Amino acid sequence: MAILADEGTKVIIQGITGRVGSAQAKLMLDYGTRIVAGVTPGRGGQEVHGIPVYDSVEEALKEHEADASVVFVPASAARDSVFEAIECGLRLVVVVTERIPIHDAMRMKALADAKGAVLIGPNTPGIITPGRTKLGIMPGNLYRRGDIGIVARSATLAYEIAANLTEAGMGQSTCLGIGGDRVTGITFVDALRLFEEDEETRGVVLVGEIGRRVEEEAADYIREGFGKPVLAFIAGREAIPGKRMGHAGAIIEGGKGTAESKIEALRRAGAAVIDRPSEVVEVARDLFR
Amino acid sequence: MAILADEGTKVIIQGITGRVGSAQAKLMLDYGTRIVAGVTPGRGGQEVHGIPVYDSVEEALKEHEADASVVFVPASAARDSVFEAIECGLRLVVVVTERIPIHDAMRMKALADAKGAVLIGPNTPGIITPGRTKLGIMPGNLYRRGDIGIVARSATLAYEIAANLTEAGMGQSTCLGIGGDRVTGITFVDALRLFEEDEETRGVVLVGEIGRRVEEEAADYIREGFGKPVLAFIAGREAIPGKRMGHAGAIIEGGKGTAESKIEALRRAGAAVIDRPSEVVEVARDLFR
Amino acid sequence: MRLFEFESKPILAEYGIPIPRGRLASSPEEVEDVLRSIPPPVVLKAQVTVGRRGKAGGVKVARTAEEAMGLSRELFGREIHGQMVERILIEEFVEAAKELFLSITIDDSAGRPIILASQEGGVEIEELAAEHPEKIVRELVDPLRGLRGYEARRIAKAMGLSGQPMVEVGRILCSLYRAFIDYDATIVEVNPLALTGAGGLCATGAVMIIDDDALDRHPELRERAEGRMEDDIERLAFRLGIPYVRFDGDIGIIGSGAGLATATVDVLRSYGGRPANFLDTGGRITYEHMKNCLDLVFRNPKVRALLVNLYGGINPIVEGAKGIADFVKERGLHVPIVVKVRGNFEEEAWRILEGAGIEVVKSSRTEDAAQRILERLREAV
Amino acid sequence: MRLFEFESKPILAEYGIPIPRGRLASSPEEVEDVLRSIPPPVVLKAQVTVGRRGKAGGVKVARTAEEAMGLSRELFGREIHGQMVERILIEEFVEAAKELFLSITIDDSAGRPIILASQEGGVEIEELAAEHPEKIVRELVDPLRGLRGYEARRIAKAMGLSGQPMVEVGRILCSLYRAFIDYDATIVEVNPLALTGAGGLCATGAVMIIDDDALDRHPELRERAEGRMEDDIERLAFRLGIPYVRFDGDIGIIGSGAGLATATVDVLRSYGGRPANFLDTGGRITYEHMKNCLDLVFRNPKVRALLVNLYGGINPIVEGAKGIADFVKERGLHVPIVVKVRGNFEEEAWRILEGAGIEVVKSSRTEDAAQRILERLREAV
Repeated sequence: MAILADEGTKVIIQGITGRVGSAQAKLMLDYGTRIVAGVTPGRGGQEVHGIPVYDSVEEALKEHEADASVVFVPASAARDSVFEAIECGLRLVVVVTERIPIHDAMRMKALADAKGAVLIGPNTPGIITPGRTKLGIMPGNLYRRGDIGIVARSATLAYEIAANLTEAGMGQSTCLGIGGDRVTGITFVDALRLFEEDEETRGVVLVGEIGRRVEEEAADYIREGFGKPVLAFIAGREAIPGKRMGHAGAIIEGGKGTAESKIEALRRAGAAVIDRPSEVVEVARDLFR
Repeated sequence: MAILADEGTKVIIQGITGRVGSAQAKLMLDYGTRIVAGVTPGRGGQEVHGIPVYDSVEEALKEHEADASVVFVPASAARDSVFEAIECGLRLVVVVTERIPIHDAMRMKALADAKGAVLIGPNTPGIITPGRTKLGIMPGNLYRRGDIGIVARSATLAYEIAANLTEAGMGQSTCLGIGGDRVTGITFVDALRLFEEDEETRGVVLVGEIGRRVEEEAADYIREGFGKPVLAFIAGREAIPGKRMGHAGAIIEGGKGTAESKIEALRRAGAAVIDRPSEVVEVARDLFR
Repeated sequence: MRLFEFESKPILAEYGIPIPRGRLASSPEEVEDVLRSIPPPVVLKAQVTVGRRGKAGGVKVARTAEEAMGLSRELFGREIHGQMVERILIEEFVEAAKELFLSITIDDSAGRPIILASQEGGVEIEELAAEHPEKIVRELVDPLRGLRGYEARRIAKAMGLSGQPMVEVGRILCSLYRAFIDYDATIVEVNPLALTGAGGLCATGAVMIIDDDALDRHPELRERAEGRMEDDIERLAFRLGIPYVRFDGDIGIIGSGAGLATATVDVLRSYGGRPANFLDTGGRITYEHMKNCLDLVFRNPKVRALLVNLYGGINPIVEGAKGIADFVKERGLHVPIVVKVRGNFEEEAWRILEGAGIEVVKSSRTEDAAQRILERLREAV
Repeated sequence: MRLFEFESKPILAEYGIPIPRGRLASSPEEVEDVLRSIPPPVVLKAQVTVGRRGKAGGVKVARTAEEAMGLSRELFGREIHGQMVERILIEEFVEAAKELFLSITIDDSAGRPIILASQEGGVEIEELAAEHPEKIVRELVDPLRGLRGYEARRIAKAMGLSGQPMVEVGRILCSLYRAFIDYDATIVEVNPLALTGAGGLCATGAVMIIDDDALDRHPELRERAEGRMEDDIERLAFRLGIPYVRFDGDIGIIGSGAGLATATVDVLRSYGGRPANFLDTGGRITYEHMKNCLDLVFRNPKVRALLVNLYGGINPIVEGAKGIADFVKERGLHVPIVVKVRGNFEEEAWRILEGAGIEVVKSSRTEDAAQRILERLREAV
């Protein structure tokens, strides 16, 4: 069934009356996503593209069944909206909003963990199961149904990888962004675990970048016996090292976080690491035969 | 087995190296309480009356089994000590400390509720099962073993009631103070529920005072079919009404909280209400035959 | 400790709650000055820390500067429920289409913060609560978890609000909750919260009460609390942390514990005695503390006798007895004194008191002690 | 945003953490003045917001006033890791029997605050971490629950402390945690925390970094952040909320998304191109925002060409295309420009750009766009 979301997933859009929320709801509807309701406090009773709007998730759930929420509210309201979605029992929450304070992101993640919800993001393009559903902002025209899973930190870089594959005739099972921020809900390892169990996924493209340790952790996970081929691209190999931020950061990183560290770890784990994005086509053709 | 505590209860004293904690630990030891350890951060390794002192509850529990804690730490440190006791798994926490900020008391109570611990106090004399154990500060010489349960808000007024009974030859099963503050852990209703199931308790003396609604709630509970006779005394019938504190207080109280309201409610619930403390002797002799 | 309105409103403003423009005046001259920056219509509000100020005539609307000056002259120096009006808060007049009520206080039974809210606020809120309790929304808050924004909006909706006012009242509730927590408040109340015709909101009335036991965490408030005690004895008692209430009678009372001290007052009154005060030593008796308590009692010149009622549980009554004996000796007191004391080390306490010539009641009956002090007073006359 | 030491220390003091007596000086004359109230021995600390200041000679101990004056003259105007020293913090010298290390930061992987602590602090802490990781205590904190006092003391004990210093370090850790939360910090670090011979503690070194995305909750800090940008373009970018980093090259880069912009820099460099900047539009493209981005890029006088790499996911690329077209027209730009744009409504975006005479790359290969801009640059020479 691909991972996390398919054509049966029933979706609420939080922040549906905003400029972005409204435009993206339309694009999702057009793509076939089963949007059952929208939520904007103070706008209950309105409609957006024919979707009924409620003042709260609780009220939406009184009238509709739903599994997931996609959050487009402004950064200052995001924490509250995510708490609401999780505490109302939604099992999947996709947070598109960017520039959310990191302390809020930590609390969202902790609450999702405590309640057993899957949090994607914040600052994520969301998740797309091509040809079937899309909970997020990916341009649907760049994707096609197939058997390659993509998991990425950067939204637009992942579009590029997907578009390269699509143009070469190679479709995708599910593509998701874990989010571009320092603290995110689901990580590479979580996504790999899900892809491993997904019969429709033949192999995985992992799109990483500098900072954090999620690529190194993914490499550890792959090395411990991940059962499918992995192709990886890491952005930032030409990056100029940033300002050093106190001692603690360096102690935690412990030399990880650079493009070299990530590429090295992934190579040693057996992943095929490409140097430029468009090389994905040739290597994938070979690797995911 | 009386309620909550008996000769088998193993006790930790938090704040044992303080003036009060040390003096009271001695009195408890003399009374027969099974004190297994004391805790004062920074004083680990010392001894008080032969009781080993640890830096933390966790360290004490590595060396000793314990069921309960009696807390004598200063008000400013009380919240942390109670959190520590509860989170380390003690099932009964007696907080003697007075003048604890009410917001701290609310948090202690909420944590005890969440973790299923019994919290007695704050600002309580504790609990005594005469002739068997004492977790608190009651003067042991005023009590004797028997079959009357006492539950009170005021510490010293409860001593007076107990001493009156003792002098008249009527002993007590268990006596406890719920605490004199606005927010306390265990309440009258909780105590009545425990006394109801206790085979050693023939009847209960309830010692209340003005303010809060705990006496009215006890009256409701008694009326709904409490199976043992109840004798009650309410202090403050001559009290001059205090300054009125905003609207919200009055709305919540809804006319409750006065001595008249409490006496009326208890009488209607079938309790025998006495006018002066010493009347407890005659009425108890009749009621608890 | 109840804050003055002119103190609580700036706190609410810090938390993003809209309040009317206002300034404080301590004299008619200052009122004149304020009126230049806040032109009428204005509201004049007597600054007292007692409730039901409005019903007692402490709040007046003035349409013109002349009217404002006249009203302020009437207000200054007037008494409201026993408090002298020394300051007036002058605020711009806010036209309310509707007056809401928002309050956060402590539900003693649940042991949790409780939110009370209604769309029909204003001065009649208690009558509304009694007659139409369904018009008041009540919601408990888990103090370990706090109040979520969506829960606050749910409360606002349950009040009957919708649209932007619902969102805005939800936001204000969250701000009130933060102030309630940060300031260790026992009440934070906005009544009325004016909903204007244009849909704006303004906290025109506000009450904040701070937990006295938490004042150590708010040193700037503790100083104020002390400064505003009316009575020298009360101010001293507050500084010493001794619960003390002054009454009209002639028998000083000291009890170890609030319940016991209350019962002592009750019993004494039931025999026709007239207590001069309520004083609770708490569980803090030392030699010095006992002397402080006695000093407080005898600062009241009406006191002609003393009844002390102690139990030795947490309190070292031997120290207490020494304090009493020395105080009586040092002051050369000759008024009737009866001390009832029981508990740990009672024999030693009795010995000390009797050695100082002080009458001791050794039973555990407060009645005995009350009857003795009344007999002694009658003998003394 | 990294605070200066003279800014973070008073914050720590607010939370009850002991800091050395200190004053700021902006000139040798002011140093002279400070030395009158803080007599030597003193520590002179260059105020810069980069790390490893000590190793770069930015921290000096002076035993006499003459020595302090001489050292301050050397420090003023000196550069430390690229930052000019404009201010010196002069502090009383605290003799440390032992230097502890306490830090709270964010563990990105766990997504939680993490406490790092060691009994062997000071400037060599990173070497210690690499060589003796067991000497650094690490503990994650649940951000919904916070840090308990007894947990903080457990950490202090795990550091190897006991007795009163253990209790005191626990208390300081709790204070640091509250500051970390209240200020939306990504790091709060005390290094060293001096343990004096008498058993006292003093935070002689301190670092605080505030989350840029949380500055709206701290308006007073936001203002400061803006004021301290070195470069006009960076200051403007910060004000507009646009991530911008200046490089040495001649090709301006705009990417929609940090990862894509980074990859664009990588790819361009891999073909020998020299980027003039990194600029990420984020998901916030509008007509105006795109013009602001272009304006930032062209404020750098070295820019001789422009490569734009956009995807229309959350971003309305039609609006973006209009912004580019109008900007080029209004400024009369004649430098080589290549725009690669894909995604929702891509045809319309292409039409607008081509209508304005701008070269469009319609593939999804950044390599194609990079190669085209390099060809165009070569043609232009």
